[in-house]
Amino acid sequence: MLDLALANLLSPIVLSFVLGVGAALARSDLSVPEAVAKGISIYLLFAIGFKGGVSLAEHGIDLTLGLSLLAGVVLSFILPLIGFVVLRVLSGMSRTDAAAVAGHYGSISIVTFVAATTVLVDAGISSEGYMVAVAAAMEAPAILAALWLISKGSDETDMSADLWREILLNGSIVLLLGAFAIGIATGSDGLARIESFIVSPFQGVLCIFLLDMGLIAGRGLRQAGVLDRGAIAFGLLMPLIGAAAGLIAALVIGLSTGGTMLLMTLSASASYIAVPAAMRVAVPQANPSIYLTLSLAVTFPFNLVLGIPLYLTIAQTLVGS
Amino acid sequence: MLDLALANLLSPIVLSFVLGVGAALARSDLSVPEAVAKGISIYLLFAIGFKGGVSLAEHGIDLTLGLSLLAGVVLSFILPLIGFVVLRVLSGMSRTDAAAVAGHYGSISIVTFVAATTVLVDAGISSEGYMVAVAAAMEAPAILAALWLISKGSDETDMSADLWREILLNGSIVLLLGAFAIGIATGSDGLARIESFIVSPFQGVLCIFLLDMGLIAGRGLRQAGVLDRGAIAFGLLMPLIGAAAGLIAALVIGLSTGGTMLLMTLSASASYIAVPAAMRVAVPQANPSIYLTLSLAVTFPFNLVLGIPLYLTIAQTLVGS
Amino acid sequence: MLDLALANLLSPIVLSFVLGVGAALARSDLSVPEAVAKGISIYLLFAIGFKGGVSLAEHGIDLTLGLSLLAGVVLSFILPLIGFVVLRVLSGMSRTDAAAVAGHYGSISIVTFVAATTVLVDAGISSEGYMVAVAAAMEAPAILAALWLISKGSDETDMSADLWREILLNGSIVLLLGAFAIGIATGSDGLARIESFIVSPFQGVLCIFLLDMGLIAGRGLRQAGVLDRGAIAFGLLMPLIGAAAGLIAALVIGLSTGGTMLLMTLSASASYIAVPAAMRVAVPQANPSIYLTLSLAVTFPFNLVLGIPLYLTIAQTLVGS
Amino acid sequence: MQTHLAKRVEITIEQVMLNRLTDALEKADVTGWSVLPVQGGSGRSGTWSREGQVSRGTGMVQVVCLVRPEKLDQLLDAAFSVVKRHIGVVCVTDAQVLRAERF
Amino acid sequence: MQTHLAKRVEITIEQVMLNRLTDALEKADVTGWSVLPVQGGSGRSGTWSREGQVSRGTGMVQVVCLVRPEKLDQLLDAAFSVVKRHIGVVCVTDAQVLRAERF
Amino acid sequence: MQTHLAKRVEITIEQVMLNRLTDALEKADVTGWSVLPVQGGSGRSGTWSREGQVSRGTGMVQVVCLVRPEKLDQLLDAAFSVVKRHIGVVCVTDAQVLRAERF
Ligand SMILES: Nc1ncnc2c1ncn2[C@@H]1O[C@H](COP(=O)(O)O)[C@@H](O)[C@H]1O
Ligand SMILES: Nc1ncnc2c1ncn2[C@@H]1O[C@H](COP(=O)(O)O)[C@@H](O)[C@H]1O
Ligand SMILES: Nc1ncnc2c1ncn2[C@@H]1O[C@H](COP(=O)(O)O)[C@@H](O)[C@H]1O
Ligand code: NA
Ligand code: NA
Ligand code: NA
Repeated sequence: MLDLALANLLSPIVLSFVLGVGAALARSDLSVPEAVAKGISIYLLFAIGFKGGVSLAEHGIDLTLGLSLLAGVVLSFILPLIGFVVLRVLSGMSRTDAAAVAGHYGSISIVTFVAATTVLVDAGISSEGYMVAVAAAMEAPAILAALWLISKGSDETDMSADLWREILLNGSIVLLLGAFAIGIATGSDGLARIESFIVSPFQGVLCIFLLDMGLIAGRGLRQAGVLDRGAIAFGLLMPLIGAAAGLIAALVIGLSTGGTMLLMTLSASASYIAVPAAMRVAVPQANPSIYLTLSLAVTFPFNLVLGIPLYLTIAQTLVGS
Repeated sequence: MLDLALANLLSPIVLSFVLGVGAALARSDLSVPEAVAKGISIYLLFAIGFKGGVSLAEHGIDLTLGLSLLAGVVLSFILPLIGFVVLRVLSGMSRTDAAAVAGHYGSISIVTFVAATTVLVDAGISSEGYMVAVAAAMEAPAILAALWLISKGSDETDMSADLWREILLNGSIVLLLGAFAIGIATGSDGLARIESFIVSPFQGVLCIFLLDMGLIAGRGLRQAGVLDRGAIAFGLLMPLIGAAAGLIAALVIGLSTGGTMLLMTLSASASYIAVPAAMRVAVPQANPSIYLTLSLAVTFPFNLVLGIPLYLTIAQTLVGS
Repeated sequence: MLDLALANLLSPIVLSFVLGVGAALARSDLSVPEAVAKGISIYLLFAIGFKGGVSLAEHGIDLTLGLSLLAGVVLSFILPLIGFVVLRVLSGMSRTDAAAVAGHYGSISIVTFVAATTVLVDAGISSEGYMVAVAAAMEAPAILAALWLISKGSDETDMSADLWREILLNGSIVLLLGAFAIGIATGSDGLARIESFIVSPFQGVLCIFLLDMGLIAGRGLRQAGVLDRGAIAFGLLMPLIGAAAGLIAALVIGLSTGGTMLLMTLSASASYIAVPAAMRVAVPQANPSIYLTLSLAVTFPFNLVLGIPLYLTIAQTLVGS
Repeated sequence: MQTHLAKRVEITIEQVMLNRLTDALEKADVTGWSVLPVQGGSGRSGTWSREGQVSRGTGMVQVVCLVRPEKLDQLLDAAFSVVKRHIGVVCVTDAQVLRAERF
Repeated sequence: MQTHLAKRVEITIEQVMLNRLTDALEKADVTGWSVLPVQGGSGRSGTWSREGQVSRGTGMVQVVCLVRPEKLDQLLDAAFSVVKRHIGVVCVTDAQVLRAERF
Repeated sequence: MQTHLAKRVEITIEQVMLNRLTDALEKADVTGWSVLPVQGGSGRSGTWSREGQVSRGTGMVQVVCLVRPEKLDQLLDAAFSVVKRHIGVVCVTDAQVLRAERF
C-alpha cells in the first residue's frame, strides 16, 4: 500500500495536479484557457467512453452488467441521504447548503474515474468495460435525492421538465455514453484506427488536464475560508463512506478486482460539473462556493492522491489480484 | 457496395458524426468550443495539405496535374450554372437565393474530401497527391459563377477588389496550399519528422471534428423548416450530378481509381466555409439559413454516409481497383 | 555550415514560420485562435521542461549546473546594458524606449530555445538537461536591468512588490520549472508513460505554433515603419553580440557542444512574453510597437533561420562535435 | 441622420439561466437581443473569473436588448421573473437607434 | 472629477463586415473604437449562437466608439453606409468621458 | 417596474492592469463590476486585435461598474489613478437599475 501510494504520488499525473495547486496558491498567473480545458475534457470523455465500449464488445456482456447499473443508481440516490445526515452532524451548514453538498457526493467525478483507470492500466489490472456506463448512470439520481431533501425543508426549488432534460442530456453524459456506444459498435477494429489518438497520448493529455484542475483547486483552497472545520472533515470522511458502500455493492455483485476498485472510486468521488450546474438552476439560494470548494479542493485531491491507491489495495486484498 | 457502405457506416468517423447529430436533435448542451473547432480544422488542413505535397514529391509530377487543375476550375464554374437551373425547376426559391445556393455546390467541402481520403487509406488505395491542389483551385470559380448569376438578375451585388483578395487569400486555402508546398519542399524526410503528429492521430482527431460537424448539422436540421421539399431534393440530387460530372472529367483525364473517387467527391460536395462568407459580404440579401442548412445538414451527411462509398464503388468499377 | 543552414531552412518548422509570415504579409485572414496558441505554448513548455528534468535525472547533476545558472543570471543582467549602449549609438530612440528594448535582449525567447533543441535532437547531439532551468533563470534579471536603466534617467517607473511577484511567478516560468521538477522526480519511468504525448508529436505541434508566430511576425513586419534603420540593424546585430557573450560563458564553464549552442541561443534571443508584459505595467510610456516588432519580427526570424545553424556550427568548431 | 428613441437594457446573468431568460423575453414579445461573454466580475457573492471557474459552465453573460420605450416594462417584468431568485443585474439606459422599424 | 460630454455609439454587425466598417470609420475621421465579441443573439433573421454557427466566420461583433458630440453625424453616416444593406444594429447613448483630448 | 437612478461606468483598459484596477475599485468601496473581453480596437497608439497580438497578454478588457450616483466620484478617482499613466478610456452614462440595494 505504501509503495503504491508513493508510486501514485510520483506519477506525472499527480505531480501535474500538485504543480497546479502550488502555482495557484502562489498566485502565479498560469492558467489554461477555458476553450482548451473544454477541448481536453471532450477528448478524455470520448476516449474513456470509447475504450469502455470496445472492452465490452470484446469481453461480451457480463451477467453483472445490469446489476452494476442498478447498484450505481441506488448508490447515487442513497449516498446523498447518508451524506446529508453526516453533514448535519459535523457542520453548521444550513439545511439547503447541506442538501446541495450531499447531492454532489452521490454523483461522480469523471476525472477521478479516469485517473483510477490509468492506475489500473499501469498496474496491468483489467476491469469491466461497462463501468463507464455505470459512471454515467450515477450522475442523475443524486440530483433527485438532493432536490428531494431540499423540498422536504420548506425552501422552494425550481424543478421543471426543462431541468430534467438538461440533467439527463448533459453534454458530458451524452458524450460518454455516445462514445461508449461507438466503441461497442466498432469494436477493436475501430479502436485500431484511432488508437494512436485515444490510447497512446492519453496519460500525457491527462497531465495537462490535471494541471488545470490543480490550478482551479488551488484557487478554491485560497477561498477555503467559506468552509468550517466540520465541512472539511466531511470532505475527507465522505469519500471513505462512499468507497465502503461501493465496496459492499461490488462484493455482492461479484465484480473483478479492477471493477471493484472503480465502483469504490465512483462512489467516493464528488461531482463538480453536472450537479453544480443543476443546483445553480434549481437551488440558487444554496451557496456555490461551499459545494464547489468542498468537491474540488478537498475531496478531489484526497481521492487522487490517497484514495485511489487505498481503494486499489483494499480491492486487491478482498477480491484478489 | 453494400459491404462498403456498411463498413463506412460503422467507422468511428461516421458514428461520431451521427452522435453529434443525435445530441443536437435531442437538444443536449454538448458543444465543441469555437476555438477548439478552429484549431482542429487548422490541424486537418495542415495535415492533408502536407501529405498531399509529400506524395507529389515522391511520385513526381504527373502529366495530368495541369489537366486536373483545369478540370477543377471548369467544374467549379459550371456546376453552379447547372445547379441553378435544377434548383429553379425543383424549388420555389428566389433567384438570388437560388444563385447563392448553387454557388456552394461548385465549390468544395474540405472535410468531405478528408473523409474520402481516409476511406481510401483504409482501403489501401493510393491517389494523386495533387488532388489537394485541385481542391483549393475549386473554391473560387464557383463564387464567380454565383455572382454572375445574381448580377444577371437586376439584384445588386457588392463586389470589390477587396472581396476577391479575401476569397483568394481565404485562410483555409492559404493553409492548404501552404502546407502542400511545404510537403513538396521537405518531402518524405519532412514527413518522417512530423509523422506522429499528422499521420497517426489523424483519424482520431477527425472523429472529434465530425462530432462537432454533427452537432452543427443537427442544429441546422432543427431549423430545416426554411427548406421546401424541392430544396431538400436538390440537396440530395445535386451531389450525384456533381459526382457524375467529376467522373466524366476524371475518365477523360485518366486519373487513378483513388483520384477519380476524390474528384467525384470534390464535385459532389458543397462549401460551407469560403462561399458562405463571400455571400454574406457580396449578397447580404440572400438568406444564409437556406444555403447553410442545405450544404451542411443535407448534402454533407449524404456524402459522408452514402456518397463516399458510392463514389468509390463506381470508381473501382469503371477505373479498376 | 551552408548545408546545415539549408537543411534548417527546409525543415517543416522553419517553412511553417515562413508560411505564416507570407500569409500575414499578403493579408490573408488565416489566424490561430488565441486559446489554441496558448494551449500549444502550455504543451511546449510542459514538454521541454519535463524532458529537461528527465535528462537531468538520468545524467546526474553536473558540477557545471550552478555555474551555468550563475552565467545565465549574469548574462541576462549585463546584455541589456550592452544593448542599451549599442542602441543609443545606432538608433534615434528615446532613452526610455531604448532601455525597454534592451531589456528584451537580456531575457530569452523560449520558442527559439525549443527550435534549437529540435535542431540538436535531429543532429543527434546531446545537451545538458538543466539548460531549461538556465532559460528560466534568464527571464527576470534583464527586467531589473532595464528598469534600472530607465530609473537612472529622470523618467518614472512603476515598480512594486506586486510587479516582482508577477515577474517571478509568471505562468511560463512556473510551468517550465514545474515540469522540470516533475521530470526530475519521475525520471525515465515518468517519461515512458507520457512519451507518446510529449516526444513523438512534438515537432509537428511546433510547426503549428511557428505558423502562428509567423502570422504574428508578418503582421508586425507590416507595421515595421515604427523602426528606424538603426533599430533594425540592432535587431540583427544584438543576437550576434549575445551569442558571442553566451559562447564565452559556455567555454569558460566548459559546457558540451549542445549546451554551448543552447546558451548561445538563449543569449541571442529576445523575450516577447515576460518582458513586454512587465514593461507595460512598469513603463507604460515606452512604445510597445517598437520592442515587440523588433523582438518578434526582426530578431526571432533571424535566429530561427540563420542564427541557430550558425551557433551550432560555431559550437561544433570550438567545442568539437 | 434620423434617430429614434429607444431603451438599452443590459442584463448580466448566469450562463445556466440564459435560455430561461431568452425564453421569457420571447414570451414578452421581445425579439431582438445580443449576448456578450463576461470573463469575470465581482459582486455580493464574491469575485470570479472564467478561467478560474471550478465548473466552467457557471460563468456569466451579458444580454443587451434594444427596445422601443413602450415595450420596456414588459421586458423588465420578463427579465425580473428570471433574475429574481438568481444572481443578476439589470441596467437600463436611454438610447437612440437608427432604423426604428427593427425594434 | 472633470468629465466631458461625448456620445457612445454601439454598432452590432457581422464579423465579415468588421474591416469594412472600421475602414469607413477611419475615412470619417473616427480614430478610436473597441471591438467586443458577441456570442449569440436574436433578431429578425432568427436566433444564432457562436458555438452553433455553421460557418464559424459569420458571427457578430459589437463595435463601441466614443466620440465628441459634434462628430456623431459623421460617424453615423459612415456606419450607416456599411450597415445599410447588411444585418446590424446601431445604438447611441449620451455619455461623459474623462480626458476629452483623446476623442 | 420600479427602477433606481445609477451610473454606468465603462473602463477600457489593458489586461495587465486589470488586477490593479479592481484593487483600486475595492479600496474605493466599489464592490460590483463585470469584466468583458475586448477582441480588438483602435486608438492613438494604433490598431490592434487579440489574434494579432504579439504578446497575447497585452490585450484589453472592458470593466463595467454600476454604482449609485453618489459613489461616482469616488469610483472615477480610483479608476483615474490607475488609468492615468496607462492606455485606457473611461465612459459614464446615466442608467436605471432594478434592486437598488445591490449597489
Ligand atoms: N454593480 C455591478 N456592476 C456591474 N456588474 C455587477 C455589479 N454587481 C454584480 N455584477 C455582476 O453580477 C455578478 C453577480 O453579482 P452578485 O449577485 O452581486 O454576486 C458579479 O460577479 C458581476 O459579474
Ligand atoms: N433589438 C436588438 N437588441 C440587441 N441586439 C439586436 C437587436 N436586434 C438585433 N440584434 C442583434 O443583431 C443580430 C441581427 O439582427 P437581425 O438583422 O434583426 O436578424 C441579432 O442576431 C442580434 O445579435
Ligand atoms: N474613442 C474610443 N472609443 C472606444 N474605444 C477606444 C477609444 N479610444 C481608444 N479606445 C480603446 O482603447 C485602446 C487604447 O487607446 P489609445 O490609448 O488611444 O491607443 C484602443 O485600442 C481601443 O480599444
Ligand atoms: Na460519489
Ligand atoms: Na462541389
Ligand atoms: Na537574450
